[in-house]
Amino acid sequence: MPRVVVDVVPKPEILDPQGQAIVRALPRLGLHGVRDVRQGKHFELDVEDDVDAETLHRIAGELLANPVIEDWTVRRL
Amino acid sequence: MPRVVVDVVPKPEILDPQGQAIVRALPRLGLHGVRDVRQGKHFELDVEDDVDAETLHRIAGELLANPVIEDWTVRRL
Amino acid sequence: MSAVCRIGVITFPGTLDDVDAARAVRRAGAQPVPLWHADDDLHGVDAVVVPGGFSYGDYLRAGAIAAHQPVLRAVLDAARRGTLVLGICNGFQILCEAGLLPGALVRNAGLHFVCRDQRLRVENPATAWTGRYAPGADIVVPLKSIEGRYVADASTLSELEGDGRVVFRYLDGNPNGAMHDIAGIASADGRVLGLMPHPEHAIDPLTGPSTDGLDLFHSAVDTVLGSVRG
Amino acid sequence: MQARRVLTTPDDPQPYRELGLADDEYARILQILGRAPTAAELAMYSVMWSEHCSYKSSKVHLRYVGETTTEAMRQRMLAGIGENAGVVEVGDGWAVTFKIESHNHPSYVEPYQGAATGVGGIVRDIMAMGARPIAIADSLRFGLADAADTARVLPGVVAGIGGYGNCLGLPTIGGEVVFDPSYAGNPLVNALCVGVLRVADLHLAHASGTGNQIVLFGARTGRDGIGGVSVLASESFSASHPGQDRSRRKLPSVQVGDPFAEKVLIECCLELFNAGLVAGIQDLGGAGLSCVTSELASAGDGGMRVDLDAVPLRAPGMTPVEILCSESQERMCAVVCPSDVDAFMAVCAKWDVTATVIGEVTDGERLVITWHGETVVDVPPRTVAHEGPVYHRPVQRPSTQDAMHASTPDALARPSTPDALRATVLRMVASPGLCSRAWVTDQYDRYVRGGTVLAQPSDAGMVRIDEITQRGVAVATDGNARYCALDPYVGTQLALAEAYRNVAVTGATPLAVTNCLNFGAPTDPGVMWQFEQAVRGLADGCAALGIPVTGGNVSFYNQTADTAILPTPVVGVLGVIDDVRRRIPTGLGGTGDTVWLLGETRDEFGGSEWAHEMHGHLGGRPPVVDLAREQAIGEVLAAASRDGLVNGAHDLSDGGLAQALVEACLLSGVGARVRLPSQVDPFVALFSESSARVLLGVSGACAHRVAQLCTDHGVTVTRLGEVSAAPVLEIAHIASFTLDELRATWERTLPSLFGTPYPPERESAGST
Ligand SMILES: Nc1ncnc2c1ncn2[C@@H]1O[C@H](COP(=O)(O)OP(=O)(O)O)[C@@H](O)[C@H]1O
Ligand SMILES: [Mg+2]
Repeated sequence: MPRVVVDVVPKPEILDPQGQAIVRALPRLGLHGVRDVRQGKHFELDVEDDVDAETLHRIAGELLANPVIEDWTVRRL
Repeated sequence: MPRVVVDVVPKPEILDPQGQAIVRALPRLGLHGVRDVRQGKHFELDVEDDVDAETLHRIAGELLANPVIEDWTVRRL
Repeated sequence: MSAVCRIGVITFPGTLDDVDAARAVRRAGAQPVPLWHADDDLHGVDAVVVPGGFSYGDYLRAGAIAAHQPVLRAVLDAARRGTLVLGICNGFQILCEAGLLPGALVRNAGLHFVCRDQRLRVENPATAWTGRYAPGADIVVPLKSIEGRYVADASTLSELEGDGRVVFRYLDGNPNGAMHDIAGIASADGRVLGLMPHPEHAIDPLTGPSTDGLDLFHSAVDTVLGSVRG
Repeated sequence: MQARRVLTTPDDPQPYRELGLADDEYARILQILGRAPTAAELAMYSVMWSEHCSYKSSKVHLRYVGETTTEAMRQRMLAGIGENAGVVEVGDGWAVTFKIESHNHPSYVEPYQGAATGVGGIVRDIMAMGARPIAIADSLRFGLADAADTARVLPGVVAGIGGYGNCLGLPTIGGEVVFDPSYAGNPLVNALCVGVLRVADLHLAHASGTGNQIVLFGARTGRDGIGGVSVLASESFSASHPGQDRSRRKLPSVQVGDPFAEKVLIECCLELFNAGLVAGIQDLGGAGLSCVTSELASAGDGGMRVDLDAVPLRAPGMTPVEILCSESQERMCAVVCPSDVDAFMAVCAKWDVTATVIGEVTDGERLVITWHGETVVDVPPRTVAHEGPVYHRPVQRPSTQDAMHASTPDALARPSTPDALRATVLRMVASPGLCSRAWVTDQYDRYVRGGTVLAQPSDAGMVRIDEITQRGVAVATDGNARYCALDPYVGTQLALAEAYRNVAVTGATPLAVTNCLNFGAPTDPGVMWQFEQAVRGLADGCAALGIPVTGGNVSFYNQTADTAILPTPVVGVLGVIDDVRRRIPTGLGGTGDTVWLLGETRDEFGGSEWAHEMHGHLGGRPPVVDLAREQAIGEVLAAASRDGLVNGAHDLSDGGLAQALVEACLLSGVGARVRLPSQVDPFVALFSESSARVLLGVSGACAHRVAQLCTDHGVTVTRLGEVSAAPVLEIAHIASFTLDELRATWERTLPSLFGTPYPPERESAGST
């Protein structure tokens, strides 16, 4: 069965407190060199063969992402 | 500045109620053909040029993912 | 002068129930010692409480960032030397993230935050933190969490069950989907305990559903003073 | 330095209308400045002169509240209307501050974040008074419970309030959930916060003292919430070709909250207050830096200079307009003596809170803001913050009022047989308007801080404020928009009466009032009439009860197309109790207690829950309001609490006696055997919503003294029956119900609509 990945990230203007918390935590772990982090969501979908691109884009835009505050990408594996 | 993506997904044996809720919600929206969904996290990291693979794997495995419950992948864009 | 039990209460940025934990410690006749997340020593306390809340906002994963703070390294060292440690809710999550207790706590199966007066069974009254409870005691303690579902792999679970390390179990319906209805577990030596419900909110009928939580703190005082005397 | 004229020639049209400024408002700006405003100035005036910030349509009416507040009512008031939040003295050297505010529209657009940032905003208002926030209440209104959009909005709003409030460590101790079709495109999310402080520590928002430093601290400033003024925010607009590029990406007008940042900010502020490092403080809310700089400057005695280059930004390339109008959350602004700046910064560093000096108090009279070495704003601050336009909008009682009054509920079919009455009780108990709110309130932490003595489903929330003296405060919010639609004056007084009663019934003494006035468009004369009546009703009601309004909030433009929401004033009442151990639990007490009804029951069904639920009817007159009687009942309860005479109490409101009995039995976990008074029709006795009534559980030994108290205060008493050992509510000659049946009926409605919050399935992996 085909697998589709949808990645959702907060829009660039939108505050991402989670990403910021990670950036601040890394040096305390002795892990350096990370300038910025944005945290989003990652969905792995198992879909039937006949699911078309339009349906996938609706799934992403209407349910998986909140278009008011998030951007998303869809990719077939 | 190089960008690195870390995707984290719940291990297959861990119940993923968020993914399940999505599977149930899709048909109500008139969206069909999705058999299964797993929800994980997606991180986009802006890193300095000299950050090596080992550091990236420590970042993913020691902070971004909890190996008790999650699998992860690291990919440079 | 009789011996005083000193119990440290850790505050991380975002810790919420430290005041309550300190109050419970005091009610149990012990002396609460405030510990700050950036401290790297525990000021010689006899026991440590890692209280509830949302340390660092619980961003990323509940407890993930707190588990890497300096004070936690001190807690790990102390636990190795036998100091009593109690993790309540976020504290439990932190102890699991830090590897002091096995397994993990993930999003409630119902996906909502759940705040309710929860019935629990005390499965093991033989730990350092449960000596005052009768075996199989049925207690009511508030539960309030959104990442409270205990999960672990099959071999960890059978080890926990086999060794009596499942200390508290949910009654009246599992509120979050925790495996084996697990509400709290202990380390192999019974000196480190983690649980999702909040005993520190059940110490006074005026402000909680019962006084059932107080015995947890009394038990620790007994253990500490007993070993001092012994 | 002369302000740089971004738009230089008279031909350059300034987009003031797109910013919501009227022609005459723009003309006034030209007159004040003696020139065309810069883009930054135009942005500041437009946001600060908006209805939301300037109260331009409501001001003339709200004045009445001040005029009717007597010296006696002011006695305990340390700060009142005009400050961030009112402050009242509650004894033992403690003061309490509380306020309610709306976040309606954002909660419709993005329910989770809209509601979350609503909580964040009101909490910062309380912090700006120098207080520690200690509790939250949320008053919520949605479209019909089974409407599709309610399934989107309600769960998001509830999760947002819980997500923010729980993470902040504030117990949510009360609120409301109301469903009505008029809120379908306009949910109402009103959040209330209570804070405490020592009387001696009150901080007011003033920027006085030339040379004092202006410190911005908390979150960085980003491009969020710029929304309305984004027309000015683009680079291209302020460049040489204004108006050409409108195709640039539209900025989201939604803000995302960071409750962790706010929690840290609270602790940081409290440490700053305790160390005496704050000369003045103000929160950043709507209109961001525009608001805080102009308000701080105009409240002080000098001018202010601010350098936007010093503002820590989250996004590169932000324009002055964007920086000034950003509504990024979790920020505060303090006025600090120069000698305290280092200590101030050290406290912020301890909490990992970003803090930056962005300006200073000057001895001039102007607010001057610079950016990249140029003056982008040079204005008299009062003209921005306080001397905005004031409108006397037309007020006209809608002609539809008469028809509504004429359509009385008297003609509606009433149940008369015991079976029909029994069925009606169950239907009402399960109705969305009356069913258990546990689905909502179980998502809120009510235990945190360890001082919650009463929370949902009690009539009022109560928190202990002093562990040594055991002093506490109680708070309740209420509103009944159907009553207000029928008569906004009486309806608002009924809301006040109900909130007052809900506080009194816990044994606390009501002290002060806050309010959130949610209405349609002020340009509609009918809406303005509703508004005027509501304000007068509230003010006259408070005068009658002798308790002051200490603050509030107005939310206009709650409408979809031309249809306004029902007029919805929400009233919050705060009370004090000297010893929380004497609180009266909500319910009936225990076995052996007798069940009493205080007050009188009339045939009153206009705007009732029964008419709404069973007939979809709204007409006639709301119940009569009798504030003197409310006060008398309050005095009886205060005395009963002081002397420990009653074991439980519950006020009667929506749904009448039937609902109150059911809830009281369920909350106390006891049955009751009651007999309805013979002189009243059983249907009226069970479902009428006459105000000023309370149910009591009186212990046998105290019956005589309670009766005497009631006689002394002129309160009518009916003995309805007794609490029984059997788990059954028995209404003689009519029906009996087991508690299990009642509980199941009462509790199932919201979970069946919005899903069970408990796990639907068990984990399979790893099970043995
Ligand atoms: N949105 C809410 N948030 C918190 N508590 C709520 C909310 N809605 C209702 N409650 C609580 O549920 C109980 C019942 O509410 P309600 O019937 O409106 O009370 P009342 O009729 O006494 O004003 C009260 O304790 C109230 O504070
Ligand atoms: Mg009530």
